[in-house]
Amino acid sequence: MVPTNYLLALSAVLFIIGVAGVLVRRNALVIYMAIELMLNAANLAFVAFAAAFGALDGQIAVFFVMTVAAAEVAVGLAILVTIFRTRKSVDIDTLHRLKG
Amino acid sequence: MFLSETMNQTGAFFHLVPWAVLFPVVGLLLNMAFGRRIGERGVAFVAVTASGLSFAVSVLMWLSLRVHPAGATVPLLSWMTPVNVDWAFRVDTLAVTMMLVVSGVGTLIHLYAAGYMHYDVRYKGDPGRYARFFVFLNLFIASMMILVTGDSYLMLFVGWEGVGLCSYLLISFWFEYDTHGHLSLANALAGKKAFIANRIGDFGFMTAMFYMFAVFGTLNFGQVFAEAPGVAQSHPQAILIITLLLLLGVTGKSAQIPLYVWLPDAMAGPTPVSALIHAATMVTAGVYLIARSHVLYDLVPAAQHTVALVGALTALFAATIAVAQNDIKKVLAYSTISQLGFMVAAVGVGAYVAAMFHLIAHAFFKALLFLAAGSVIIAMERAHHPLPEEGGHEGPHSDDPPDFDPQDMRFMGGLRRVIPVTFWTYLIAGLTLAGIPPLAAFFSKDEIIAETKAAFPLVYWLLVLAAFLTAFYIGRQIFLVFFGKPRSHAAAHAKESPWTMTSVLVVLAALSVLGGLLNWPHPYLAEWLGHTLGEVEGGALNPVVAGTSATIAVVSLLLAWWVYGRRPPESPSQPDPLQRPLGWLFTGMEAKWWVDELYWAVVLNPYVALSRIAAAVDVRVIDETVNDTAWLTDFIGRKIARWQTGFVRNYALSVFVGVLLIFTYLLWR
Amino acid sequence: MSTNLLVLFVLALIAVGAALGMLFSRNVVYAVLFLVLVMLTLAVLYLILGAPFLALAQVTVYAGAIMVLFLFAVMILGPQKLPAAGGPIGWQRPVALGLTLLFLVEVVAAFAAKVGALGTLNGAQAGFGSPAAIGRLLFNRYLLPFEATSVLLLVAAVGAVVLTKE
Amino acid sequence: MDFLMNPLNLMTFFPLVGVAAILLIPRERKDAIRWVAVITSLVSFFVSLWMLALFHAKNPGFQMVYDRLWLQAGGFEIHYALGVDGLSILLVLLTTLLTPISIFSAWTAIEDRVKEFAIAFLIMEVGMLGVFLALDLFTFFVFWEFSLVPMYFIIGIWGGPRRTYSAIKFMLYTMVGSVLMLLAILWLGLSQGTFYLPDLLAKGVHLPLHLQAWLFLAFALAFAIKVPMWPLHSWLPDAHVEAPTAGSVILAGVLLKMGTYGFLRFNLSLFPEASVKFAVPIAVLAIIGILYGAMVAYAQKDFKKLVAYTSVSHLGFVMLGLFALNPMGIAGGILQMINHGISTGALFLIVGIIYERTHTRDLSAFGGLWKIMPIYGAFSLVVALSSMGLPGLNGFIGEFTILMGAFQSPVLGPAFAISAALGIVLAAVYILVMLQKVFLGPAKEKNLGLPDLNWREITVLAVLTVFIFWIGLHPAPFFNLMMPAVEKMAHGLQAAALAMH
Repeated sequence: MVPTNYLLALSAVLFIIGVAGVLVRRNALVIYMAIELMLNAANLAFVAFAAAFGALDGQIAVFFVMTVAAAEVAVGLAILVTIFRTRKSVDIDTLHRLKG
Repeated sequence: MFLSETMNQTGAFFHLVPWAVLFPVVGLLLNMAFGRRIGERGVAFVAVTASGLSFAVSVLMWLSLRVHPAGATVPLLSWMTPVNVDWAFRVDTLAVTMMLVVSGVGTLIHLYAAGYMHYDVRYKGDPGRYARFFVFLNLFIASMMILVTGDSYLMLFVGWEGVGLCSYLLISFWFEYDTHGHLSLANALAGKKAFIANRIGDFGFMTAMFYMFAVFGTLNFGQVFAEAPGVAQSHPQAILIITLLLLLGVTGKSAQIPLYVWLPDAMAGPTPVSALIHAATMVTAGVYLIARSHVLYDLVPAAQHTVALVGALTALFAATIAVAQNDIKKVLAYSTISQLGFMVAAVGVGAYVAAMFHLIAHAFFKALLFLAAGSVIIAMERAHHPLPEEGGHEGPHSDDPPDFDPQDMRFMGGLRRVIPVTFWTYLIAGLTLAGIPPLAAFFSKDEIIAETKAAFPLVYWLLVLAAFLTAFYIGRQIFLVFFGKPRSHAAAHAKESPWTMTSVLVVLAALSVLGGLLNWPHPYLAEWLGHTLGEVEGGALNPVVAGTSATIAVVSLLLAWWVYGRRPPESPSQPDPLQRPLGWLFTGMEAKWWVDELYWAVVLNPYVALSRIAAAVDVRVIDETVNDTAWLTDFIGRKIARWQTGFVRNYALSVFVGVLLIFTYLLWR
Repeated sequence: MSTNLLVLFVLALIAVGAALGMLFSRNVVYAVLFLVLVMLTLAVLYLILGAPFLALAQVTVYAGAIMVLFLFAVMILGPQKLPAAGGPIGWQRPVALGLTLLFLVEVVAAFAAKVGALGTLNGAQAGFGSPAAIGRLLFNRYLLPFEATSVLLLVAAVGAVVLTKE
Repeated sequence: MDFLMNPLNLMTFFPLVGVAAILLIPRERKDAIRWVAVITSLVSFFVSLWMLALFHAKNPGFQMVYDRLWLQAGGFEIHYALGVDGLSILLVLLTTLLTPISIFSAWTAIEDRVKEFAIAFLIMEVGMLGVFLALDLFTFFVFWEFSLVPMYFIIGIWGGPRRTYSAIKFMLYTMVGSVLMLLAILWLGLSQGTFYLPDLLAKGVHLPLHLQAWLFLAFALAFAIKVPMWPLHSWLPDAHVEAPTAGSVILAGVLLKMGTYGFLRFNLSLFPEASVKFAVPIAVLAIIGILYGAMVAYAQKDFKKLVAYTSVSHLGFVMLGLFALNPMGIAGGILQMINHGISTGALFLIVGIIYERTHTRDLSAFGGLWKIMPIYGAFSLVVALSSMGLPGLNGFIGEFTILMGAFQSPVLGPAFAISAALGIVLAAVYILVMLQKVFLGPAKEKNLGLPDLNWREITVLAVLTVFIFWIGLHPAPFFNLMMPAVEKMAHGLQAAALAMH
C-alpha cells in the first residue's frame, strides 16, 4: 500500500497552503475557504492514520470535524452576510474598530 | 491627714516633704483655674503663699534634720516598675540646703515679681498674662523641689527637665515681643534655644543613666553610692564614662562651655525670671548634681580634673565677654556663667562645701543684682514711656534718641541720685561679687581659690585671673550706670520703684552681707553638709590667699574707676574707653568671641539644610519610586494594548507565530 | 505497488495544484471551484485508504452542501475583485509569506529527520471502512460527542437564521 | 447564644448593632446618627472595661478564649478564634477608647453623608478589635483585610483634595504586603498542620532557619509597611494629610499599631531564631526611621504632615523596643504604642481643631495663637510635651524604658540606644519649632477673632490629657498588665539568642 509519510506530507502541504490563504488574502470568503482547506488537510491525516493503525476512530473523528465545519460555515457566512449588509465590502481590513 | 501628724514616731517632719512639691502645684492649679476671676492681687497672693509654704516645709525639714542629721527617704508612689524607680523623696542636709535656697530666694522673687509684672503686664497690655506668669513660676518652684529632693537620678531628671520646661516657658513669656517691646519672634526664639541647649545636655544625662543602670542595675542614690566602690573595680571605665556624661548634662543646665550659649539669650525673659531661674536656682542644679554624685566623682580623679578645667575655663572665658557688654542684663548673665564656672571648678577639685557656700552666697547677691537691674530697667522705661495713669501721654518721650533701649548702659549714668535705694543695694551686691572682705562672696570665693591652689594650680591661676576680671566688669557697670552724668532724658527723670520691689532688694542686700557668717568664723555649713557629703575639707581661712584675693579685688575696682569713673562717657554714642587700648581684642569680647555664629555655621545651618534635603529626598525619591512602580504597570499596559490592532489578519499571524515557535521548539528539543 | 504510488502522486499533484489555484485566484468563484476540486481528490484518496463511507460523505456533505453554501454566499455578496496588495497593514503580507515558507521548510526538515517510516498501510480487512463498522463504533463509544454535535448543528442553524433576519 | 456571652465577641461585634440601628435612622437626622454611633462605641468601651475586670494580670497565657471550627477544607481546618493576653489587652483598650473619641471629635467636621461615615467607623472598630483579638492566623488575616476597607472609604470620601490618590495608595501599599503575608500564613499553616496560634506557640515552629527566615520576612514586610518602617512609609504622610481629622486620629492611634502588634504576636513569638537573626537590621531601620522622621518633620510646612512624620519617628522607637528582645524593651515598646496612640491622637485632634477654624494647615498661616486661644494653647502644650517625651508625662516612660532595654539588649547594645536617644533631641527640635510657628510670635490679623475651644473639644482633649498624666505619673498598673506575657515571650527569645550565639 502507500506509505503514510507521503500522505502526511501531502496533508502538511495542503495545511500550509490553507494557512497562507488565511494570512494573505483580504477577502473574507477566501479566508473561510482556506480554513476549510486546513480542516480537510487535517481530515486527510486522520484517515491516513486510521488506515495505518487499522482503527476506525480516525474516521469517526473526521465525521465530527465535518459536522463542526458545517456548523461553522453556516454561522460564519451568516455573520459575513450581515457585515456585508452594513459595510458593502467583504474586505476584512475594514473591520478594525475593536482595538486596544 | 499629713498636717495632723505633726510629730511622727521618729520625732521629725520628714514625711511632710512631698508637700514642698505639692504646695506650689496646688498654687499653680488654683491660679490656672481662677486666675482671671481673683484679679492680680489674688493671683499674687496665692502664688506667694504657695512658695512661702514650700519654704515653710523646707524650714521644717531643716529643723527635723537638726534633730536627726542622717535624714530620711520618704517613698510616695510606685512609678517606673521595669526600672524599679519610685516617686521617693530624700531629705538630707545637702537637699535641704538647696530647698532653703530655692524656696527662700524663690518666695522673695515671687514678692518682687508681684510688683514688677504689674508694670510689665500693663506696659505690654495683656492683663490675662499676669496669672499665667505666676502659674509658670509656681511650676518652676515645684520642679526645682522635685529636682533637689529626688531620691534617684531618674526623679532628679524629672525635675531637671521640668525646670528646663519652665525656663522655656518663662523666657518666651512675652512670646510676641522682643526685649524692646516691638512685635517679633525674638523672645520665642530665645526660649527655644534655651530648651534645645538644655535638651542636648539632658541627652548626656540620659545616656549616663543608661550606663548607670547597665552597670549598677539601679538608679537610686543609696544603692548606686553603696555599690560604687565595687563597680569601680569591676568596670573601671564605666564610672569615668558616667561622670563625664553627667558633666555634659551639667554644662547644658549650668551653662558651662560648650552649652552656655542659651543663658545670655535667656535674658529675654522678664527680670524676675532671670533673677530666679537664670541666676539663683536652676543654673545651680548642675553644681548640686555633681555635689550629690560626689561619691562617683571622688572615685575618678580624671573626671574631677575635667570638671575643674571646664569650670575654670568657663569662668575666665565668660568674664572676658562680660567686660565688654553694654546691656545691663547681658553683663550679669555672663557674670553668672563665670561665677558658675567658679562653683563647678570648686566641685571639680572636691571642695564641695566651698562650692555650696558660694552657691548660696551667689544666689543672694546675683538675685539682688538682677532684681536691682530690673528696678533700673523699670525706672528707665517708666521715665521713657510713662504709663497712662501716671499722666504720661501715649507716645515715647520725644527727646530720647530714636534707638533708646532701657537696658543699654550707654543711655544710663548718674542714676545714684534718682534711684538711691536701688543704687545702694546694687553697690552692696556689686562689692560682694567683686569679693570685698566683709561680704559673703569674699569668704566663699576665697575658699574656692584656696582649695584649688593646693589641688590644681592651673585652675588656681585661671580663677585668680577670672576674679580680677569679675571685679573689673562689676566696677565698670556700677560706674557706667550710677556715676557720671545721665546720658539720656529718661536717665535724668527716672523714679524709684515702689516699696514692694525695693523691700526685697534690701532683704537680699542684708543676706549678701551676713551670708559670710554661714561658714566664716565657725564652719556651720561644713558641719551641716558633712552629714551628707562625709569627710569634708575644714574651710579654715587661709590668710595668704585671702589677702591676695582681697587686694586683687581692690586693685581691679580702682582700675575700673580709673577707666570709667574718672572721665565718665558723656553721650551714648561715645565709644567705650577700652576700645582704643584693646582694639580687636575688645571687639572680640564684645562680639562674644563669635561663638553663636560658630554654632550656627557648624551645627544649626547644616542640620536645617540636611532636613530640607531629607524632606526633598522623601518626596522625590521614596515617594517617587512608589509612584514610578504605578506608572510602570500603566506603561506596560498601554504598550500591550497598542499591539491589539483590530485587524483579524494580525491576530491570525500572531497565532501562527505561536504555532511556529512551539513547532521549532519541539523540533529542536 | 508502483501503480498505487503513481495514482497517489497524481492525486497529490491535483490537490496541491487546486489548492494553490484557490490561493492565487482573483475571482472568488474560481477559488470556490478549486476548493471543490481539492475536496474531490481527497474523496478519491479516502477511497484508496479504505474509507469508502467517508469518501461518499466527503463528496455529498463537504463538496456538495458546504461548497454550495459558499457559492450562495459568493453570489449574495457579489464577486468583487480586491487588490491583492495594499490595505491598511501592507507589511503583513510579506511577513506572513516569509513565515509560511519557514514553516514549510521546518515541516520538510521534520519529515526528513524525525518521522520514521510509519509502516506501510496494511491491507484493509473486509468492511474496514464500511458504514456498518462506523455506525457500530459511532453509536457505542462516541454516542455523547454524536449527540453534542447534533445539538451544535441545531444551534448553528437557528443562529444562521436569526443573524441574517432583517 | 454563648457567642455573645463571651466578652470578646460581644465587644468586637457590638458596633454592628450600632450599624443596624443607624441604618434605620433617616439620613437627615444627623445628630441622632452621631449619638447612636458614639453611644455604641461607648458601650463597646464599657464591655472592654468588663473584659479588663475579668482579665487576670498574673496569667501570661490567652484568656477568655472563644474557639469554634469555622470551615474544614482539604485536610486542614480553620478556626474562628478570639482571645486576649497581656500583649493585646492594652491595645484593645486603646481601640475602644479612641473610637468614641474620634467619632465624637468629628461632630461638626463631617457634614455630608454622616450616615455612611458613622457606619464606616463602627465597622472599622470591628475590624481593628478583630485584628488584636484573633488567635487563628486565618481569622487574623480576615480582620486585617477587613479593617482596611472602611479606612479606604474614610480617606477616599471625606478626605481632602488629593483623597482618592492617597486612599488608593494606602490600600494598595498595604495589600502588597498582606499578599505576601497570606502566602506565609498558608505555608506556615500547611507545614505545621494548624492555623491555631496557641497550638503553634505550644508546639513551636520547628523549621530550618533559612525557611523560618523566609516566613519571618514575609510577615515582616506586611507589618513593616503598616508600622510604617523607614523606606516603606511614603503612604503615611499622604494618607494623614488627606484623611479627615477623625480618620487621622484612628489611623495614627490604632491602625499603625496593627503593624507593631503583628511583629509582636507573629514575628517575635513564632520565629524566635529568625527574630534574633534579623534584630540588628530591623533595629538599624528603626533608628533611621527615628532620625529621618524627626528631620523631615522639622522641615515640613504643613502642620498635619509634620505630625504624620512624627509618627514615623515615634514608631521607630517602638520597633527598636520590640527588637531589643528583652522584657524591658518589649514592655517599653508596648507602652509606647499606647502613648503614641494617645499623644499623636491628641495632636491630630489639635490639627483638626485649628483646621476647622482656619481651613488651612500651612504653619506660616498661624502664629501667636496662644494669645488668642489660651485654653487651646494650654492643651496643645501638654500634648506637644508628651509627644516630645518630657519626663513626668507618658511619652518619656515609654521612650526611656525602650532606650534602657535597647542599651542592655543581648542583640543590640549601647550604640543603638545612644543613636536613638539623639532622636529625643531632634524630637524636641521639631516640637518646639511647631509650637513656635503655631502658638508663639506675634498674632496675625486674620487669626484675631478665632473662637477658643467649645465644650466638645475640651472633653475630648481632657480625656486624653488625663491618660497623659496618669501614665506619666503612675504607669505601674499598665506595666503590671503586660509584664507576665512579655516575660514569657522574652524568655523564648532569650533562649533563641543564647542558642544562636
